[in-house]
Amino acid sequence: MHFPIHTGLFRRHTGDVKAVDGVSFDIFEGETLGLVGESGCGKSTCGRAVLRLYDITDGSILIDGEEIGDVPQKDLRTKRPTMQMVFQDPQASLNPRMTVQAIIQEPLDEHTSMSKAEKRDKVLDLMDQVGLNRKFAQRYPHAFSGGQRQRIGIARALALNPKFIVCDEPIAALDVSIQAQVVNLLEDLQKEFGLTYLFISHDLSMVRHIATRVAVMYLGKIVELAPREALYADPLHPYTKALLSAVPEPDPDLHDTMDRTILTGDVPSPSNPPKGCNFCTRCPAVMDICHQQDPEYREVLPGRFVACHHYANVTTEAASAAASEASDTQSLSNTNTKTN
Amino acid sequence: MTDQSIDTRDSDVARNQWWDVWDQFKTHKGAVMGAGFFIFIVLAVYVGPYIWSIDPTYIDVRARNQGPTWAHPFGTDQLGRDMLARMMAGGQTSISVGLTAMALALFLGTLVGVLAGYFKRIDGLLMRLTDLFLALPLLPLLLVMVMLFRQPLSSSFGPETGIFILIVTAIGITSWMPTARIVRGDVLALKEREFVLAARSIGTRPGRMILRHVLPNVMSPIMVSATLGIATAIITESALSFLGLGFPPDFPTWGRLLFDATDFMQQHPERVMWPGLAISLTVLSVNYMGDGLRDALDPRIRGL
Amino acid sequence: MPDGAQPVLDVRGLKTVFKIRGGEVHAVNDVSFDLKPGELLGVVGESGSGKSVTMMSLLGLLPTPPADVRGGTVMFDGQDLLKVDAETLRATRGGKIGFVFQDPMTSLNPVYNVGMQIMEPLRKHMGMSKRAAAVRAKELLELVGIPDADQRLKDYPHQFSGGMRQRVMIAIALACDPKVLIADEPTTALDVTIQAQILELMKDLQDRLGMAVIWITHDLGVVAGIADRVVVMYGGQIVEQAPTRELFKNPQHPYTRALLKTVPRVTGTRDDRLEIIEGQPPILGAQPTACPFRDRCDVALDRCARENPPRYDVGNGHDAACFFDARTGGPRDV
Amino acid sequence: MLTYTFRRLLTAIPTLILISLIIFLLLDLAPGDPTASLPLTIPPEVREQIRQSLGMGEPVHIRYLLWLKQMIWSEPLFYLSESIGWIDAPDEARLISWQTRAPVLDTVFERLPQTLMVVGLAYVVGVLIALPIGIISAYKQYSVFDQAGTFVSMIGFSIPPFFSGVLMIILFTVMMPKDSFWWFPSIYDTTLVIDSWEAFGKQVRQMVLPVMVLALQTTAQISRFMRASMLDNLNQDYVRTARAKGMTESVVVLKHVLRNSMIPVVTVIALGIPAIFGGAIITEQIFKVNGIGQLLIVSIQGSDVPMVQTLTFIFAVLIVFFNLIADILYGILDPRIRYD
Amino acid sequence: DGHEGERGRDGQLNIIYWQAPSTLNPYLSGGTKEVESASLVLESLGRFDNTGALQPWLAAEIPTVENGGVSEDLTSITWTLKEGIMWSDGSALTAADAVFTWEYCTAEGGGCAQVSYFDGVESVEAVDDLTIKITFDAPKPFPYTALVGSESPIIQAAQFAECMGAAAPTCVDANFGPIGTGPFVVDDFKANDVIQFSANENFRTAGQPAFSTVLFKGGGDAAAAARSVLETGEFDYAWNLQIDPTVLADMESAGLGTVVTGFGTSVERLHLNQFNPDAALGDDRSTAAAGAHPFLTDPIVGEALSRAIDRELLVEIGYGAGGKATCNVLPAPAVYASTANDACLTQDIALANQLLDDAGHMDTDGDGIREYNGTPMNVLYQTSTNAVRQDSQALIKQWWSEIGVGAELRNIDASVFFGGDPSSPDTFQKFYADIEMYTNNFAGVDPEAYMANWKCDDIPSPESQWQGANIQRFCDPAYDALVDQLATTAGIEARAEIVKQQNDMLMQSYSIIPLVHRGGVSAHANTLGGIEISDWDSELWNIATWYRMGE
Ligand SMILES: Nc1ncnc2c1ncn2[C@@H]1O[C@H](COP(=O)(O)OP(=O)(O)OP(=O)(O)O)[C@@H](O)[C@H]1O
Ligand SMILES: Nc1ncnc2c1ncn2[C@@H]1O[C@H](COP(=O)(O)OP(=O)(O)OP(=O)(O)O)[C@@H](O)[C@H]1O
Ligand SMILES: [Mg+2]
Ligand SMILES: [Mg+2]
Repeated sequence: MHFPIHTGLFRRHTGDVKAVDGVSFDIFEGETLGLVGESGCGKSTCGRAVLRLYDITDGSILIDGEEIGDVPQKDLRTKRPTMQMVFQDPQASLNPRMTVQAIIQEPLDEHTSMSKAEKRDKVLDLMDQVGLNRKFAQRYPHAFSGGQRQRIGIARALALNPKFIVCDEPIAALDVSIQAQVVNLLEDLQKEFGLTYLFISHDLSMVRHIATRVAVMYLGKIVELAPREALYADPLHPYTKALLSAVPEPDPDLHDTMDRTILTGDVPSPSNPPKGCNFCTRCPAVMDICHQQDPEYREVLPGRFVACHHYANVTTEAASAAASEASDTQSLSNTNTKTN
Repeated sequence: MTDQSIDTRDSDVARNQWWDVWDQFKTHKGAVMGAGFFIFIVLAVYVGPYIWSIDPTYIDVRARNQGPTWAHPFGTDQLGRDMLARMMAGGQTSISVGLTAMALALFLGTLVGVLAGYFKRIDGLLMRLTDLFLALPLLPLLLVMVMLFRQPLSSSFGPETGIFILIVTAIGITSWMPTARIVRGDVLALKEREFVLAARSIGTRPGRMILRHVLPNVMSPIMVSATLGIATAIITESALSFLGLGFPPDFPTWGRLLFDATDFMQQHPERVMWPGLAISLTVLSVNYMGDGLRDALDPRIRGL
Repeated sequence: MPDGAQPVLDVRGLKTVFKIRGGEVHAVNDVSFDLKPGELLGVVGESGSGKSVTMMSLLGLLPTPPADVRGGTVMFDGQDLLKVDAETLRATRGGKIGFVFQDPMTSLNPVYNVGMQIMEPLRKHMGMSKRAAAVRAKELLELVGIPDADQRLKDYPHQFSGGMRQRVMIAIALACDPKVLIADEPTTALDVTIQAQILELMKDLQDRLGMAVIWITHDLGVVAGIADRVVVMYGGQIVEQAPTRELFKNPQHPYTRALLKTVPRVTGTRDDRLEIIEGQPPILGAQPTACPFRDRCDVALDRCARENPPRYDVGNGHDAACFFDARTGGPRDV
Repeated sequence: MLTYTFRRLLTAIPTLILISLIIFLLLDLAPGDPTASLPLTIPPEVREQIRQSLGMGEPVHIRYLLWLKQMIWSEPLFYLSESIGWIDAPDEARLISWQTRAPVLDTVFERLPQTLMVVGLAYVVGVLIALPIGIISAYKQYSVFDQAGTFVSMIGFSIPPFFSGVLMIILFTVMMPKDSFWWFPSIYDTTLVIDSWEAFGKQVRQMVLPVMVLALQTTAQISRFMRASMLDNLNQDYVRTARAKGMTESVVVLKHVLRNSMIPVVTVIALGIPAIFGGAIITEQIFKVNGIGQLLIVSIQGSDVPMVQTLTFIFAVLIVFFNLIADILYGILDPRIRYD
Repeated sequence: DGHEGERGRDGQLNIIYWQAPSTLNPYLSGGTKEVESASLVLESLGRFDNTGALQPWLAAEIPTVENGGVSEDLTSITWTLKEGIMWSDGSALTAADAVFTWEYCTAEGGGCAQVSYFDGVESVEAVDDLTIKITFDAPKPFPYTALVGSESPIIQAAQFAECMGAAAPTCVDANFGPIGTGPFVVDDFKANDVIQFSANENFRTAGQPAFSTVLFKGGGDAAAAARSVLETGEFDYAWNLQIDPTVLADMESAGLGTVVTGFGTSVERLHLNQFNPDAALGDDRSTAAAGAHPFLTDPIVGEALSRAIDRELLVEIGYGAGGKATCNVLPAPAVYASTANDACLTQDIALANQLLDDAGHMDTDGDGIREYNGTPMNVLYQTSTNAVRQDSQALIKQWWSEIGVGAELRNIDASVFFGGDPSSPDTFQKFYADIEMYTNNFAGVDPEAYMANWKCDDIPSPESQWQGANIQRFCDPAYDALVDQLATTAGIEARAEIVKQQNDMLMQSYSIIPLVHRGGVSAHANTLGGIEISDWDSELWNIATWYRMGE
């Protein structure tokens, strides 16, 4: 997913913001894939591209084995009910001039031919499911607390019984005491409806709680993807390590004993990434080759993918397992192979 | 969050919202006074003539140039026509011109603004068009338009309707550009707002998207343009009258009355006062009303 | 840090009210705390609990109206900051007390370059010449770890990343060697890796400059890593206060306990389900006559609905505003 | 910035040509005849001869192309040869007004000084009054000053200049004794040559009334914008930062807030400049300032197509030019704007 | 009272013409404002004084048949210049300049606005330096047109030599600053704005002009101009003050100035269309092909319409000192004025009703409108857009409604109405209405050409591109015969007889209803002396003798 940059007298296309660049992953039915990374690394763009809210520059997206990467927006409409999204900012993602009823009902208006009464009943059901008081149906979003607003967003996403939901930082804007409520709700719903989540967050501790597998992004690329336990216990990529160690530990004792990797410097701009490995400017374990060559993203241990020169000579026991799995379960992949 | 028991059974959404708007509007003292006065003016000019039934064109030569009397509370003009009746007739035209021209400008501005902001493909074209109109010198253009189309229109619609259509159109199509720009800017910003994205992820069609998500959220700038628009239209009409290109001299409008009366300012100061006051107070009241309406239409302010 | 040292800042009974259409918001109610020299005091609490308002009340930074500081004393340098004249107050702000705000993106003036913004307090409070101020500004930028300081002084805020902007804010706050630095959620808007950088920087600076710091945050992790002492706020009041270790080991107030439990961790065992605090934070419509947490409290007593509990000392420099005694598992007897 | 300016200038050219074409066609369609204002005693054959001598017989496109050529080639060349001797003046006839039978541009340049002087000064005065009013009303929002400011500016906005102008004349010229200090002339003397202090005094006095009338309108509008913009900025975080740095209120308001608030206002001010040339038509008429506004009216009434065409074109150029200025100012005031 | 003295003794004279002159060459623009401003500089052989009498100006005397200046067969006139007249640049005025002037105006492609003054002129010759002989191609009973009056002054050959024909517009300096023989010279000319004159050092009369400079300001509107003379005293003389009479009277009462009126031949009149203007007739309307108007050709109807009008009131409301009620289309000069029609001066609605009743044109369907042989007597009544005209329209409409004639009012922008564009349906020549109202007059003092307007073949028609002055489409062979007779009759008395006959004939046809004899209203400061306002020539014709009165 590249955003073009135009400059000069004649608005020539002189470059791209490589917001998401050559990212590949699968999500299996019923699982939660966590996607973490710093702000601006391309998580949201990735999530939105998967749902084709952006037109991707290159690559393919398969849902249920069906390619949607190059389907025109018009024809996508019929696909929308299976894939939904929950947004980062519960305030911003609700139209301030619509009532809760109208907001939750909107997908029904678009995709079903239910009668008014049916729709209303369905909306009230949904409100029950996400734990909103039915009485609030005629209120406006501003009259709700952040957690409640996020519930409205979730109810809207659930209205069409989707299989797959992209949760784009659904808790980032919420207060600590409320975050837990929303995460629990998402987990309950997953159990109840067998939902599949792509859970985007920069809160590593929350991702650890909810995700089955975790992908770590840095500057438009996935640098590591691994099952949850493995990742947290033994991060491979230097960036993942730094990320994990930077999370403040709410226990003074542990905090003092931890040995931390504090990164220096700032994230480079995605419109002008460094030569070689994207992380080479801040990497504590940088090598010469990192400044020359972009490391390959590959499976270094079963189920564990890393893009780092440190693991260049770890032999791979073929990624066949994952591949075969993908073919018989519901899988979703977003491959963006454009690399400049 | 208190649990007020709100009847959810079949409460009509629209009425509900307007009720809230009204509640909020009521708290704005200036706005309520403005609205009250505006309604009073509108009633006075449209209903007034049924009560004060003197024909504004009736000439009573013996009673020319009179000051306020019981028979003619606002006095009479140089032909002995009743000023009160003429004020009411003039107000009908001025207010209709103001409202219609404003509505036209708003419609055009909003249409262009929304389309340009929403559909990227035609954005460039529409914005160049807006720039073009902005770069056209307005008053000269207006003058040329009036010169150009006055006769054909008054011959096909009658002199009064013809010139009304002309002036309203002229003012309307020369003043939609600021609205279009503002609306486009807001739409562009709105498009980045997550709820629009949310609606897209649902698969909402563009038409509904605009009606449901975009338009209601650009209401405030539109409202402000609207209130300013009424005022500008009334004043532009009077400027045209001054330059001899507005309504014909025998057809009263506030601007025309004010212009005619300026010659008599020393002899009959009350004659400039009536239309002058009417224009100023109308503009003032509409502006205050706009202030209040802008607040009232914003659920966030309403909710506080 | 000697326990009995004279506090640099002593706040007693602070009350702040906002007048809004149709009523008042009692954002801060009877807040008292003190700050010892060289100490780093963490202030935690959920959003809207009155942390920022408290700190801004100290320096009269709230717009009046709608804000109204109703009472209390703020002793600093032997003077009550709530009563001093405008000139003294201005000399204190920026000169003796530095302030770092929550949002680095909007807290810098976008149309002036960074150098000018750093030099402003220097010239005002220290009476420096332009040249001297420029030299000092460069030192400050280097101090907060911005490379190429000479060049960057001429840059505008939008040319800096969020983390760097926050460093600039810190540089401004530190410019006049303040005795006290108040940092209002300085890392909330930043990423974990950048946050770690800033925390590191802060600790380092505090060690080197020896000033007292008030650090507001809602992230318990941050507090655990950096603070000497912690104040927990809820509903416009301080509900608990203790040295950091003591607080995490031995939380007394049910809110603090719940808060500690809700937070998932990246280390240790993973719980299947997160603990939650049911309910909503209170609306501070009037002077509280009851415990603000009682609706969400799992150990609420009848008394909590009638009286607002005072802060009870539980030893070890630890106090908590609760009628329920966590150590005995029953009501506190007073 | 430079390429941006250049780009804007380039795009302005087609816009201007299109505008000139539109104006030309409109004027061509317009009824009216340059001989209509002549006395009825002049017989029709003579009128026809006059029309022929004005070149009215030519088809539109010929006249347009001729006009265009004269406007962008011959006339500039002519002025160039006037100022620097070594270029020969072009042979072509110059663009001639139908009314005066004299070169259109000479008349326009003759008119510009008085328009610029009166209208320009009025604008400057208006802006200078408006800014403090806007600033104080915003700083003391809802104070008596603010309310009064709102009221007065609305009145100023709603009173047409033909009314306020005549009112001023009656108050300051008719009713005032002629030897009073407060007596001001109602008729602008364009022949006044400022060669002494006395003449300067006269000039100032004769500008007082028109400037007051025009400035009233400007003040009314700009002060509203200023107030709104100040209000937007007064609540910004950086204002709090400035206060926390211990800055005095005057520094906070006049240095920090003002510059930010000026950014949108500068645009409004710059864009208002061309509008006032047009809008001053009425005031010019009332005080007989005889600037370009009055010239336009006279030419329209006399169906002097070349003059109207040229004047409207000049207005269009002004508008485009000030638009550009506004954009550039915007960039200068606001370092965030980068034009590439 | 300072009447006599040296040249330039009275300082500056301030004149305001609210419509500003666009050029000082009267041959390039026939507008009154241009002609009058130029008359300060350019002079002609003879000028008409305030009584309409011809005064020798640059000529030594007025040539007549009696003094041999006009040939017996009326085909030539010989003028002799006064001796020693100099142009303001010091060169001598000669007959060659007069010849040049004729050549200049009649040159091909120059678009001379005054070319009609040279109609019928076969040649202009310089017999010697001071003698000019003008030869006509046919007998010219009134030969005082070419080079007479303010509209065809003599211009300097030397200055305009390069400006003949199509080159005329290139001589901007000459057009904006003609060299003349008049009392003033142009110092600075700003088109459509202001002119500065100063006294001509070479003016032939010693001690004239009394003023050293003249500021001739243009712009604004009539009310402001009047105010500047009558109320604020900023100006000394203001022209064409067509404003509400009560306002003007009030201003005058301030005591600073005086309103003066000069009556010429302008008459505000109604034309009654003699052809049928019914829109249903399409392009044929108002032409001979449309046939006669259903009722306006009937003099009874015309008379009723005329008698229903209170002309005095029209004057009082719209014209004040600037108008007199009149019943003649030719009310002046006095010798030509008929008295046969003066009955119409008093309004008589009863009589008007009576006339229609007697003729049997009653209101048969009770709608308040009479029917004329079944056609309702509704008229479309148009005029140009102008406040006074609209007031008059409203008044007349009301009076007509009292005699059962309905009027629909319409007004058309003056530039269109008088614009003469053959493609516009709204010109006064096309006359797509039943009745129209405007003012017309003739220049100079001789009505011959003017009275010829109503010849049958002068009716505007599509064939003639709607040109033609017989606007109301009046046609009477007897009238045409009178026109021919006038063209061959010399001698004022004899000519006056014919002209009066023509006037009465027109009046009795009631195809034209005169309303107001209009004069030029001007105002001058009370300190200004010597003003004799003439409507036959430039108002400023005798500005050389104006002076400032002592206190
Ligand atoms: N429409 C756009 N045009 C150009 N660049 C864009 C656009 N949208 C996003 N970007 C850039 O793409 C990069 C990735 O943005 P994205 O929003 O995906 O980041 P993110 O990881 O979701 O960050 P956050 O945690 O702040 O939400 C950023 O550098 C951003 O500036
Ligand atoms: N200008 C204001 N008008 C009315 N109420 C206000 C205003 N500013 C703050 N408040 C209220 O004061 C209370 C305390 O706010 P404060 O900003 O101190 O919270 P906080 O603890 O800093 O929260 P956060 O962590 O979100 O910054 C809140 O309830 C808030 O709604
Ligand atoms: Mg994001
Ligand atoms: Mg805060």
